[in-house]
Amino acid sequence: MTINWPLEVVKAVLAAVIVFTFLAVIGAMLGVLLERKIGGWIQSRLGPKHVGRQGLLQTVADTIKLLQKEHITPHAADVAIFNTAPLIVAVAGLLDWIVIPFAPGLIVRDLNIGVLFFAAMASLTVVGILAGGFASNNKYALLGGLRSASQMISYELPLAAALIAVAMEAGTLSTVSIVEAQARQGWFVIWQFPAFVIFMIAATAEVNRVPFDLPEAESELVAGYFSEYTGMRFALFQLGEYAEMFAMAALATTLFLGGWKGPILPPLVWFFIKMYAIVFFLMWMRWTYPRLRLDQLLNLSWKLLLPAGLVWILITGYRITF
Amino acid sequence: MLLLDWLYVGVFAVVGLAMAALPLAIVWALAPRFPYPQKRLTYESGVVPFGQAWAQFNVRYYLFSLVFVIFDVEVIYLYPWAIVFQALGKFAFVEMLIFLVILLVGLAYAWRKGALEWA
Amino acid sequence: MGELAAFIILSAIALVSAVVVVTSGNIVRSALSLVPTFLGVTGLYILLQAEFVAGIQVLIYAGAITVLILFVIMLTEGGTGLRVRQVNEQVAAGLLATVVLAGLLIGVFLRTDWPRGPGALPQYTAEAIGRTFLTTAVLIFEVTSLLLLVSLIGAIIVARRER
Amino acid sequence: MQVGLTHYLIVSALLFCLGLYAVLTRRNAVAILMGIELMLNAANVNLVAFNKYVAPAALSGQVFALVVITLAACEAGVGLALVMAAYRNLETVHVDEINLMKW
Repeated sequence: MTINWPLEVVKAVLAAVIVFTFLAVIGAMLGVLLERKIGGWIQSRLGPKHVGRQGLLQTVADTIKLLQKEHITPHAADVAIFNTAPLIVAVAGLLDWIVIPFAPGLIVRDLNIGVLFFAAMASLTVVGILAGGFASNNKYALLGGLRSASQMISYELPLAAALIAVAMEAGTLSTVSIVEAQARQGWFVIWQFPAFVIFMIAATAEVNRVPFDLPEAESELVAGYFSEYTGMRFALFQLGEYAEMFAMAALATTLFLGGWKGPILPPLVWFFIKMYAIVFFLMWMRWTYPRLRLDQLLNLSWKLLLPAGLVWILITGYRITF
Repeated sequence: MLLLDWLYVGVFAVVGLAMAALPLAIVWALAPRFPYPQKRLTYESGVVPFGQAWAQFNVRYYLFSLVFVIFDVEVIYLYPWAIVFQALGKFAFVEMLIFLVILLVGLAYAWRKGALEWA
Repeated sequence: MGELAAFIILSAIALVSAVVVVTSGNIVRSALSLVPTFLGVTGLYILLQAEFVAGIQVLIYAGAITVLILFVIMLTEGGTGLRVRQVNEQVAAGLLATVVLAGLLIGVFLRTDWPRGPGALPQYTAEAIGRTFLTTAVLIFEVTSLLLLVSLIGAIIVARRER
Repeated sequence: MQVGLTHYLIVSALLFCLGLYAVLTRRNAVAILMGIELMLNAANVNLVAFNKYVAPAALSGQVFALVVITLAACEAGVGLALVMAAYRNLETVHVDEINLMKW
């Protein structure tokens, strides 16, 4: 079979534009709105209410506002790195989505090393955050960046352990094959429940959300690594963060909740129901739990989750081999 | 097929960069720009900033990133093992058992020596 | 045709950012330029059909080693080293040695006619690598874990503050 | 024109020489380690390229590339630990100032 390369390039560009727009609109803009509405609901207040019907257009208005905002570059900053850092975070968040299967055939590319690819792209975010925190030349930003980076690298390992446990169960790294395997063996949330728990905790920490939002603790560190960022550059960090959060939810759906599989409703609908259920869960946690201290946070990862993950890999291996 | 897969990855990276840079360009063209020294001052909770932020930090950060790198490398051996060990039977399991036990010894050592302690 | 274009672009990314790495007077910019260098090399691995190695390259080099280097820069000199001379007195000699070595290597490569072995690369490299590690290369595999253990212990002993 | 083994070898030779240049001329120990990482990367490109063009049936080249990546990580860990120790005791990371052993 010969491949029509120019056609494929055009298709790839289109796919990238669609996924990126999808992330910006369905992910970040709707995500922020949901976050505020759910927060209001949980705390018995109204949340945004004035722009559009029931405040539905609030984030659209916010985006327009951010687009008009002045970009302030602190005079002490390292300008080149300062401008590049938000781009790295946003693009790393986008690349995660290449391996997410929305429905049969509806995946950008089913890479052979799908799960590994996801982990690799997620690990790139750390570089962007560290660069942004450093380039601001602000004490809060740098401290926030360092804290964020040490938290993210600490939780990458339990996350990888959970991914490996799933890969062992399915015998493959490709996300589509993992979904197919769950159709045969049942959802992995049952057989791999410890891995699911580890994955959810590590994913929450990996995207810096409460109760692991220490790096951007407003009351202690102003806003963490993006303290000095204004306007759209700030929005790009937010976009990257929301893209990453939704990607984690989508990956959890794919790996543990059977992906697009489900009765009656079309596959795409099932996928979004499951994904938004996990997103809702993450937001629920945000408005429920207080923040952890840095030492508690690192202890949880290194002394509990990582050994537990490795032991769980051995248990799974034993169960499958014998 | 492999090159086709990764063509998409490359295109995604390029288009993603372009689309992320686009709003920055819009802002550059549209948004007002009135820089003056006070505005461009580093934010330091209302106090006049002193010195540089680029000072030294706790050595703990290094120890954590060191242990992370070592275990991240360990993980790369688990990926290929995870997808073939079913086909290779007991032998493969025992090999990985040895591998993991050696590394758990390392984790225990780091724990004991306080490399995983923050305070 | 497309392959050649991809090869040229990826090599250019890798080499240009490697030049920034070795010449920039700002050590943080050097360290951050490592990322495009590693990603360019990753692209070369893809062209060579080493998909798994490419994934590992991003995970380890771009995601872990760069972060470690950035941490150490911030813990030692940080941005305060901006006004410090970054090169020693042997720039001229170093440049000469480098150019001579590059010329020699390229000359050798252009003159040699490499033999071509039989067979083809496996389609699914991650699986094949796993098989190799668990069968023929099993000694390397186990020794690697010892190596990791030893370097972990050594680095902790060296870096820890004595009490 | 097809991309052949020689192309990859030339790119990796250039990368190797850039790394060597950093090792020869940099004062900062961290920059020297970055140069070494570049050289190891160049070696890896060679290994993977030879794997594809010279011995495609066996995967030894790619397996060795993985081992080299492991070595690079260990080298970075131990090397940077030495840099940290030197900085703590001598307050410099410049290798030409670390000359206590010199009489």
